[in-house]
Order: sequence, then C-alpha cells, then structure tokens
Amino acid sequence: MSSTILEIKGVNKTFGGLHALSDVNLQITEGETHAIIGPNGAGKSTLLNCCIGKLIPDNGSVTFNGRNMIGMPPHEINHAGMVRVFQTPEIFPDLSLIDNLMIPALAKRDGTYSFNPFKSMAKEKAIRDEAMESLAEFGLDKFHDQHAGSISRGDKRRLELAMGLIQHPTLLLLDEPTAGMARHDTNNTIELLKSGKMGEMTKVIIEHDMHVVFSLADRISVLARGHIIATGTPEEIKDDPKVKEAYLGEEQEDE
Amino acid sequence: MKNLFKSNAVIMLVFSAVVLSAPIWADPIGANYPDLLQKFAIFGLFAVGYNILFGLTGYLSFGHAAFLGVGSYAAVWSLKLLTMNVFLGIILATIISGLFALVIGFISLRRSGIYFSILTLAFAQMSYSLAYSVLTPITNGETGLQIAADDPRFLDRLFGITQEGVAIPSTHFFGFDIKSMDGYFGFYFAAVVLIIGFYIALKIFRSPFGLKLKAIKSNQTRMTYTGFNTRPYLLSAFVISGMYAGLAGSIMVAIDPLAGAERMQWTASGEVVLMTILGGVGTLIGPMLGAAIIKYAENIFSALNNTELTQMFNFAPETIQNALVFIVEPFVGKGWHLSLGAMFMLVVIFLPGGVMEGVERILRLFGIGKKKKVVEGDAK
Amino acid sequence: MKKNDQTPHLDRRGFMKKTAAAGVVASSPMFFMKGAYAAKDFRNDPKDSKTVTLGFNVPQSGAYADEGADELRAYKLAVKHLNGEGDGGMMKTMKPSMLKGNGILGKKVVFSTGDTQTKSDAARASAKRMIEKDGALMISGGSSSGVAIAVQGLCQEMGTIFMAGLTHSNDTTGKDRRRYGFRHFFNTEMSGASLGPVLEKEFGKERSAYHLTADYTWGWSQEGSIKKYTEALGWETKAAVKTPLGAGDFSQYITPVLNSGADVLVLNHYGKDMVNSLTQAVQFGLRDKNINGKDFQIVVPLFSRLMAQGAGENIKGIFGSTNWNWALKDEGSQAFVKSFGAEYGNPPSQAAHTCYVQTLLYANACEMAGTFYPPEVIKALEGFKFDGMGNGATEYRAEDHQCFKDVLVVRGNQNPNSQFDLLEVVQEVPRAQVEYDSKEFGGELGPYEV
Amino acid sequence: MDAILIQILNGLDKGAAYALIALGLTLAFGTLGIVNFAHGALFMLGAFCAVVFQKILTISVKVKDESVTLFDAYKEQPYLEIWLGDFGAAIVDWAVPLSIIFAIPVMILIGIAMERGLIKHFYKRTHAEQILVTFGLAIVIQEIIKHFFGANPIPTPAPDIVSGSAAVGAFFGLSDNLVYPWWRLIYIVFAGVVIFAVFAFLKFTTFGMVVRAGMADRETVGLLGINIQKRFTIVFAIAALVAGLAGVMYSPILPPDYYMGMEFLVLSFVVVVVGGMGSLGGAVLAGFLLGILQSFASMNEVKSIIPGIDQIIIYLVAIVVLLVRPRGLLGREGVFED
Repeated sequence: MSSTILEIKGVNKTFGGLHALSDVNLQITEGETHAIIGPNGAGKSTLLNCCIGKLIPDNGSVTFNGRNMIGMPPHEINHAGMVRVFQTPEIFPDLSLIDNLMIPALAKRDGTYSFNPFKSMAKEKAIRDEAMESLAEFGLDKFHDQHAGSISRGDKRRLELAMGLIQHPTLLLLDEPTAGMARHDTNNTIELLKSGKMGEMTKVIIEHDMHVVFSLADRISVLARGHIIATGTPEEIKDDPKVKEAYLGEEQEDE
Repeated sequence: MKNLFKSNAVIMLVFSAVVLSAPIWADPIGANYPDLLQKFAIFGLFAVGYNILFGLTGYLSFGHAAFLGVGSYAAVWSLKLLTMNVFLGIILATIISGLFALVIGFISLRRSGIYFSILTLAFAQMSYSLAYSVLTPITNGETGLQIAADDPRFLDRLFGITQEGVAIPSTHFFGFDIKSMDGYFGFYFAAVVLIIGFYIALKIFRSPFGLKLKAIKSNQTRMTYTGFNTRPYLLSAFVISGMYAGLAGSIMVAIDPLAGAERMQWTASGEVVLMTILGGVGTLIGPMLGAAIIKYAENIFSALNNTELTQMFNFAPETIQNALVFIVEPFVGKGWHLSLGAMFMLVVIFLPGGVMEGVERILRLFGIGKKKKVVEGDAK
Repeated sequence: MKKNDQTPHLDRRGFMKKTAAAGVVASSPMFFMKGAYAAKDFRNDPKDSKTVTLGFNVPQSGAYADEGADELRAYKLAVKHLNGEGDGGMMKTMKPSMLKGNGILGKKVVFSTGDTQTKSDAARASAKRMIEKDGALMISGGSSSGVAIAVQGLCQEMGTIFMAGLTHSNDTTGKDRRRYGFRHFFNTEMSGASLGPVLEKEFGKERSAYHLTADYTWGWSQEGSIKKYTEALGWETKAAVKTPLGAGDFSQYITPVLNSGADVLVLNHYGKDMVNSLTQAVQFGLRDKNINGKDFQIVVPLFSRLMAQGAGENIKGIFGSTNWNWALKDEGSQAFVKSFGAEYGNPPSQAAHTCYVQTLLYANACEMAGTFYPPEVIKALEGFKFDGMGNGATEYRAEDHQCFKDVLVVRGNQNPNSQFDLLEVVQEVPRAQVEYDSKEFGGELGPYEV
Repeated sequence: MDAILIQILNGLDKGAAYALIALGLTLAFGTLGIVNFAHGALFMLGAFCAVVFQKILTISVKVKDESVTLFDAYKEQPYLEIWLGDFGAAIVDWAVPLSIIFAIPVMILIGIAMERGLIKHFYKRTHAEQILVTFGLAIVIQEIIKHFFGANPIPTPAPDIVSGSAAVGAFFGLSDNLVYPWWRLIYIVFAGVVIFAVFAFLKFTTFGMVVRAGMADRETVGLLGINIQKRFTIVFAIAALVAGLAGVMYSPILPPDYYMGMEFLVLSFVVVVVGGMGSLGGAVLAGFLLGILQSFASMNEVKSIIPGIDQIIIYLVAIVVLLVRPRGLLGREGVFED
C-alpha cells in the first residue's frame, strides 16, 4: 500500500455567510489519479485554491508530504512539489513558447528567488534543451519562438500542461484540463495524461466531463454543497445512490 | 548574419561607436556642444535604468526623479566633505540612492498597478517638498547645493591635494579635469559610463533574471504559482533602476557640481516615463532615443526664433518661406512645449511601440529586420 | 570711471607674466594688433568676427513666462539701440557713456535666446548652450533668485559674464556673490530699508505684523529684511508662517491671521503666490478689519506691476517696493518708456527695465575696457558710477557687484487711469538710505581669471 | 476653538474643490477605465470659460489716457455699462456666476470632442499609453491657452455683494472673529449641489444604472447589448462638465492661469486613490478628508511640532491609506485592488 501524499483534514471555508467548504476530508495516495467531481458551485475550485495557497481555510489542515501547507505562500507550495495547472490557460502571453517553458524550469532550478543578472540566457543550454524536449513531447516545438499569446486555445492548454509537467511535481493539480475542448482534443488530452511520465504522476483532477473522469481516475471524490459526500473507485461512485441524487441527475440535466 | 547582430560583442561595438561619435553626427542637427551631448548621455543612462523597472516588469514608477535627486545631493556632499575626485562621489551616490530606493521600493511594492504609481509619486513629491523647504540645511533649498571654496574636503586635505590659484576647485577623475577639452571630456566621461550602464542593462535583459522580470510583466499571478517569490524580483529591479537614477544624478554633478530640488519634482519623474514610452518601452535602445529626442526639443526647439527660422527656410521662395515660418513658429521658441505635447500624442496614436516601432516598420519596409515582433534581448 | 583708471598695473603685469610663462602667447596673431589685453585666449573671443553674441536667458514657460517675454522684448530693444537702430533710448541719457551706436567695439550685436523654465537645471542648460554652441560672450536674464544664483555660479566657472535679470534675494550679491555676476536689481535688504520709514509714517510705530512667507530662500530673505526694519521701528512680529511654494489656496494660512491680534499682514510672496495670497486675503475681509482701533493693513514688500495685474482690484492701496516704474519722470526712464512703448505698444515692466539697463551697462563696460576680455570688462564695471538710467545716480559696488540706487516705494493705485496705471510712486527712497555694508551678508567674489 | 472651527471651514472649502475635481476623474476611471492626465486641463478650461465670458461681457470702449504720451494707454468702459447703465454694470459684476451658463455647453462639447476624437481609441490601450497621450493633450491645451491669454493669472473677481466675508461666528452666536468669505461658502454649497446632482443622476436614471453597473463590472455591461459607446461619451462629457464647473467657480479664489490644472493634477489623483479608484463616494469623502487634514496640518501649532508637515500631509495620508487599506476608503473589495 502506497503512502498518503496529500491529506486534507476538516477544512472549512466560508465567504460571508456562505459555506463553500464544510469539514472536507480527503486523502490522496501516491501514484493515484484522483478526480474530484461535483455540480457547479460545489466548492471544487475553492478546495483547490486552499491547497495551493491562494486561499487560507478558516480551519482544518492541509498536509502535503508531511508538511503543513496552511499559510504557506503559493511559491513555496510550488517548491514543495504541488503544482497547479489552470483551467483558463495562465501562460505568459508576451513571451515565446520556449520562454514559457523555461520559466518553470528555471523555478525548479533557481528556487523562489535568485539574483543572477549577469548570467547569460544563451548559456542556459541545459534548461533550453529540457524546455525544447518538453515542447516536442506536446507537439509544440514547431512554434517555439512564437508568442504564447498568438497560438490556438488548444495549444495553450497543452502548453499549460507542459508548464506544469516540466517542474516534475510530486502532485499535479489539474483544474478541468479538457473544459471547452472538442471531443477529439479531449481524447488526445486523456491519452497524454495517461501515458508516459504523466501517467505515473500523482494527480488530482477536477473535472465536469464524466467521460474524462471515468477514463482517468483511479479514485473519485464527490463534492456537493461544500461536503464530500462520497469517495471511492469509479465503480463504487457510479452505484452510490447519494451521488446519483446529488450530482449525476443534475449532470444529465446539464447535457 | 542575424546571429552576428545579436551577439553582445557586436551590439556593444556598434553602440559604443555610435555614442562616442556623437560629436560628429550631432553636428549637422545643431546638437554638437558639450552640455547637450552630456545631457543625452546622462538622461540616456537614466532612461536605460528606468526601463529595467518599467520596461521589464511593467511597474510604472512616478518617483524615479527622487533617486536622481538623492544621487545628486549625495555626490555634491561627497565633493564638499571628502574629495573633488568624482569617482568616490559616484560610488557613494549610487549606493545611497540604492538604499533610498530599497526603502521606498519595499513599501511601494506592496501594491501594484496604478496604486504603485501613486505611492511612488507620493514619495517623490514628499522628497521634493521637503528638499525645497525644510531640508534646506542639507539641500540648500531653492538655490541648490553648490560646492564652495571653504568646504572641508577631508580626504583631499588628508592627502594634501589642493588646486592652486582657483577659488572653487574643479571636479576631476583621478587627476583628469572633467572640464578639460572644452567640456568634451565631460561628455566622453558620461558616454563611457553610459556604455557601461548599457552593457549591464543588456546583460540583465538577456539573463534568466531578466527573463523572469519579463514573465512578471506578462503574468505576475502565474509567476507565483510557478514557484517564484515575485516581490524580491521586483524590489531588485526597483533598486537597480534607482541606482541607475542615482548614478545619472551623480554624473550630472561630476560634470556640473550643483544639485537642485526641482530635479526631484514629479514632472521630472514624468519626464523619464515619457522618454521611455516615447522611445519604446522594453526595448534596449528606445528609452535612450526618447531621452535624446526630449532633451533635443528642450534645448534646441526652445531656442529657435523668427530670425533663425527665416534663415532655415531660406531655400524656399519667399511666400513659401513666410508660410513655413508662420506654421512652424508656434511650435518653437516659447512654444516648444507645444511641439513636445503634440509629439507625445502623435507617437502614442500612430506608433504605440514608440519611436522604435517606427524604426522597425521602416526597416521592415526595406525588407531588413524581423518579420515577427519578438521581445528584444532574446538571445538565440 | 575713476576706479577703472586705477585698474592696478600689477594685475596686468602679473597676468602677462603668467601668459608668457604658460607659453600660449603665440597662439593668436591678435596679440600683436590689439595689445596686451587681447593676448589672453578667452572663451568665445569674437576675434575677427564682425558680430558679437549675447545670450538672453529668460523664462519662456511656467509661471513667469510673461515676465520673461517682457525681458526678452527689452533685450531686443537694447540690441537694436546698441546697433544704432531705433531712437537710441537710454543710450542718449546714460552718463557717462562710451556707446557709439555701432555695436560693441565696432562689432554688430547679435543674440541667442534660451528658456530658463524658472528651474536651475534648465537655466544652466540653456546658458551652457548659448555659451558653448552659440558663442555667447555674456549671459543675462532670469526671473528668480534660484536661477540667478545657479547661472551666476555657472558663469563664474565658464568665465562668462552674467548680468542678472530679476533677482531679489540678498544671496545673489551676498553669500553667493561671484566675480562674474552683476546685479542691477535691488534686493530684500533694500526693500526693507526703503519700506521701513514709509510704513512708520503711514501706519505708525505701534503695529504688530504677521508674516506669510514663501518657504524658500528668497521668501526667508524677504521675511528677514522686513522683520529687521519693522522691528527696529518698534513693530512687533506676531508670527511668521512659511507657506509652500505654489500652494494655490492660502486660506488655511490666512484664517489664523484673523485671530492673531496682528494688524498688518506682510506677504513675502512673489508672482503667482502673491496674486493668490493677496486676492484671498482680501476676500477674507482682512482689509475691512479694525484691530485695536487700527485699520488692518497688507504689505507686499516686492511689487511687480506685471504680476499685480493678476490680483486686479485687490492691490489698491497696498504698499510695497519696486525697482523701477514706467511712470518715473526722469529723462532716462522717459526715453526708455518712449522707445519701448513705440516698439511694443505697452510700457516696460521693472524686469524689462533692469534687463535693458544691464545690457547697455555691459556694452559700455566693454567699450571702456577696450576689449571683450572678461576680467577687464569686470574691472570696468566694478565701481562704475552712472546716471540717466532711471533710479538716479547709481553705482556698481566693486565689493559685491550690487547696484546702489534709489528704490521706489509704491502703493496700488486707488483710481487707475489705464490698465497700466496700477502703481503710484509714494516715495523715491534715496540711495543713501538703503546702503549697507558689503560684508553684511558674507560671500566671496572669487578670482578674475578662471 | 475658533481656530479649529475655521480650519474645518477651510477644510470643507478645499475639500469641495478636491472632491469636485476627483469626482470626474474617478468617474472616467471607474466607467471607462481611462487614466486621464488631461483632467486638470479640463479644470483649467472651466476657469477660462469664466475668463472668456468676462472678456466678452467687458468688451469696452477705449478712452485714451491723454496724460500718457509715450505709448497708448486706455481707460476702458464696457459697452454693457454704456448701453444698459447700472443693469449692465451689474451683469459685468456677476460675470463669474453667469459664466456657468456659458461653461455648461462649452465643457460638454469639449468633453464629447475629447472622447470621440481621442479617448475612445484608448480604452483598450495600457495605462501608460493613456497617460502619455492625455499628458500630451494637457500640454497642448495649456499651450493653446497660453498663446491666447499669456502666462499671468487673470483676475476674475466674484460679484461685489459676495466678495466680502460673512460673519459666520456671530450668526451662530460664537466669536465675532469667525468670519468666512461669502464666495467660499457659496463654493461649498455649489459643490454639494453638483455632487448631489451627479449622485442623483447615477442613482435614479436608467442611464445611471447602466453606468454604475459598468463601474462594477465593465465586461458584462458590454454584453448587455446596450449602446455602450454613446453612454461612454456622455459619461466623459459629465466628467468634463464637473471639472469645468469646479474651475469656473474656483476662478474668484484662484485667478486662472494656463498652468493651474497641472497643479491640481497630482493632488486629484491622490484623492481618487485614497477614496478608492472608481468610487464616487470615496472621491468625495477623500476630498473632504484630505482638505480638512491639510488645513489642520497648516496650523502653526501643528507645524511647530512637525515642520513642513503641511507640505507633505496629503502624500503621507495617501501612503498610509494605500498600505493599510489598499482599496481606498470606500473602494469595493476586489475592484482594482492589488
């Protein structure tokens, strides 16, 4: 049995009078792909934000690799090995694709701050090669010197994934990696997330698309109105009456 | 071929050649006299440094004139208290303005966007107001801080260095009188500092540090989630650019030992912002071009009068000559501010990337230059 | 004149020796033609040129732009007169005068102009341009003491004579005096000395004054002088409050005056500050007040007709001092007003007058020295006594390069006959009354040769 | 006590001016996202509306002053006085208040022309570019004014009847020394009326609702399918009008000159930021607060403890507010907060 990487214990978060998260408990074990599903407004993004330091929960604990993450600034959480991939691509639109990948690679090497104004970028061959390799992996190498702002939306999503991956995170948090994608692109992304290094990585995926969830997830947690109402294997979740009631019904209405 | 033009050595060679030959190419445009050439170099340096903050990180500071002022005052005090050798003054001024920038930057950088701008503006205006009035014992207020014959100059005295036969000693750089060569030594001195400053800026632009600053400008939130603590990066850029400003201020003093409070006024801060945008934000050469254009307008346009205009348009038949003089006259002499204002508007409306964009467009027209806009300084 | 004749021979010989020793004598063939004076190479020596260039450095932008424009008009007129054009203006009334109306030393006068922006840096930059690029042999102009002192310092370094324009701070010829700088305009000390007795006569000995002072060197200088002379009369100084330069709204400084028990308000402001603070003080009803049985009074120590226009009706009856006024009836003033009026259709301001006179004085000094070589021109100006330029018999004191002449105490005209008729001259305070010891404010002129 | 009361009045008066200028600035910023460095120039143009109107009213017969022979000096008598006698003189006397009628259409036209001709092309540009172009515009406007009116301040007195001081103290049974100029009291009331009118307009009209919605969330308003473009123009015209009116009424206090707008520019930005970018109520509150603080800081008692405090108080307050409460006094959470 592999060990627990991320443990969320009794996390509460309220906005004004609204309980976004109530007593959320969740354990992510090493090597698994864990999907968090739930209707809109269930608190999925809030939970993610509590993990990466964007929000601080009112109480409860978030422990990652044995370290308490609460109150830690986002950049340190990143270095602890928990990396988030954003739903809407948060790339560097004014920089070239290769630079977009070199930045996270540099973060991995240089830490949260390093002052090296006289080092030449031209001499950063190792970093550049790594970035180039990663671009090739995602089929983006042909655009490497284009501005990231100018490439297609799908390419931006792939770039976003590549940026997360190049940091070799211990845990990758994916926020709806296929939202708004055409079916064809979605399938490609699923393949990408399943294969190679990506496949072996511990991942938390927030996803709407049940097709994606059931293709990828080892375990699934269902979040509704701030509560985790069920956690289990895809089969268990499929058959859980509470889930059907709270989520799947609504899901069908959506479509 | 392309790579050749992008190598640091070639850029520096071309840049140095252009800067040092300024007395030759500035002659036909009537700018070949020491003071203006010095101003080109000094404000070029100021703008190059400012661009490290504004061009790379996108943080719009309205308070950089304060650092220039602090650098000037520090340099004059070094001349008064220590030695007439400007070397020490320049070093001290750069350090002190850096410290000053550290304090102001530390506070101001707790905010971003327009709030950051207003914070820096507030600090600079406070510095100016105080320097003009309450701090007169340190700054000599309205008159400005000058050196005097009876200043202590402890270091000079310690080593028994005196300048014979003059009431007020002149500044020198290890024995080379800054005023020698009819003032051209002062220009070459400033030019060499500019070249060094430009080289450092070039290195910064092309370093991982510079790339990270550009990334902050592009998407600061993402930088934090990518594992960077952005505030120390911003503070470093702020302090570096503050030190450039202080350095520029001290060069001003080295050439002309006087420091006045109005150097710190918000309009002076605004001027360097305008220089940078006018020339082209984030480009290496642009800010210097902007500085040269504004200083040229200030010094040359403001001096043109009817007589000179008439001479200038001598080539044309008389009616056209009169018409030309009539059209141009409101824009020069006492109306030189008008041409400055109009120029700002025209550049921003038609060339959002500043003069550098214009240059690039022209180059593209001739089929030279790059097809696609790539952020300057990406050495490949 | 006398002083000039006495130019110590020693000096001349000393300098010749030096030149010879330096071995630069051979550089100029002029040496043999023009005698010893021209031997020394000096900056912007016109040599064979048919023209000589003067640099007029006036504010063309900012708050003093109109004053600057008036100064420039005066300079252009002076150049015309020097070149023998126009009616000659004061050249005909100036005594003694060696001016012939053929330029200076036979060379036609041309000029270049610059914008000081009323900022030290900008003023020095434009002065340098005129010296370095346009070859100006003399710089003149300006509308503030900060600028005057900054440019004067520069001119000392460059070895170019500076004939100050409007500058009123004691420092210009006090602690910041320079060998190459000359001031025709009066200063705060003279304002105080001239105003004191008039104030005593008009308002009595038992007054208490409240000062509002522009918070910079000139303001302090002005405050100090007025305090010194009013306190000598027995006036009490209730308070002296510093106001920021360009405050705009002075209400928060004016209201405390109401309850202070003071019965005189002294506005040590100039230009826009003066216009605003005076306008607002009057709005606060200060002038209608009666304190301890005395009518409340406002004093503006340095009056400028040009700037006072901005205060409109509010200047009526307000006392102040001024360097010169177009309504003076002496021959020199009349000649100047006549040619200025004919040329531009309006009377000259005090700034215009001082600039015009300075230009003529410089030209005359060159003629007297027989050379443009600055040390000799300086010696000709030092101690030079003249008359017929307004303000009566005048002397350029050698020790501090300050002109001593009559000072005008004026009052805002209650019933002006025209838009120019804003000030009435109450008294022409004789020169003897405003003279002070040259060592009073310290300072060192520095060397003749740089 | 008197001193405190009167400084509060001073503060209200200053605050009234600050609030009026900042109101338009924050309106333009909140709705249009424009950082308008030409806003001070609009204030100045308003003041020059009073100058121009006064000049028109005082077109005069020139009677040559025969005592002056060296140049032509004239004593002037306005035609209005000749034709209409005392009534004419009264009109001339009331030039400044009357010039409001002149300023309203002029300022609205200037606002529309500015927005249509220039500002609207800059909605999507960076703040830095907006600053550069509007700063350039401000210089151009200033130079044009300087070309026609010179650099000296031009006196624009208040009507005779209100040019003196009101015995405020006596009225409230306090000290007789407590007097305050009528015109400044009028200015405070006038500012109150204009501020109220702007608020009422935004609160009770459909137009205002759209504008307020736009200030809350610019993107969604664009999706409502309303002709935003036209409304933006009107908003800018209102901003120009408010600045202009502030200028007209301020002209008896501060004789107008071409540079006066620039002197208010920095200050008005500070007011806007302290109040909260895009918050109208914040601008008004911050205007009055800074006005009063500035008045108190100028008191001798305060200055003797901290010299020079009156020169820096505004900036000091701005720094403290921005650090402690970055969204400004009344700025909404999350709006322009960083």
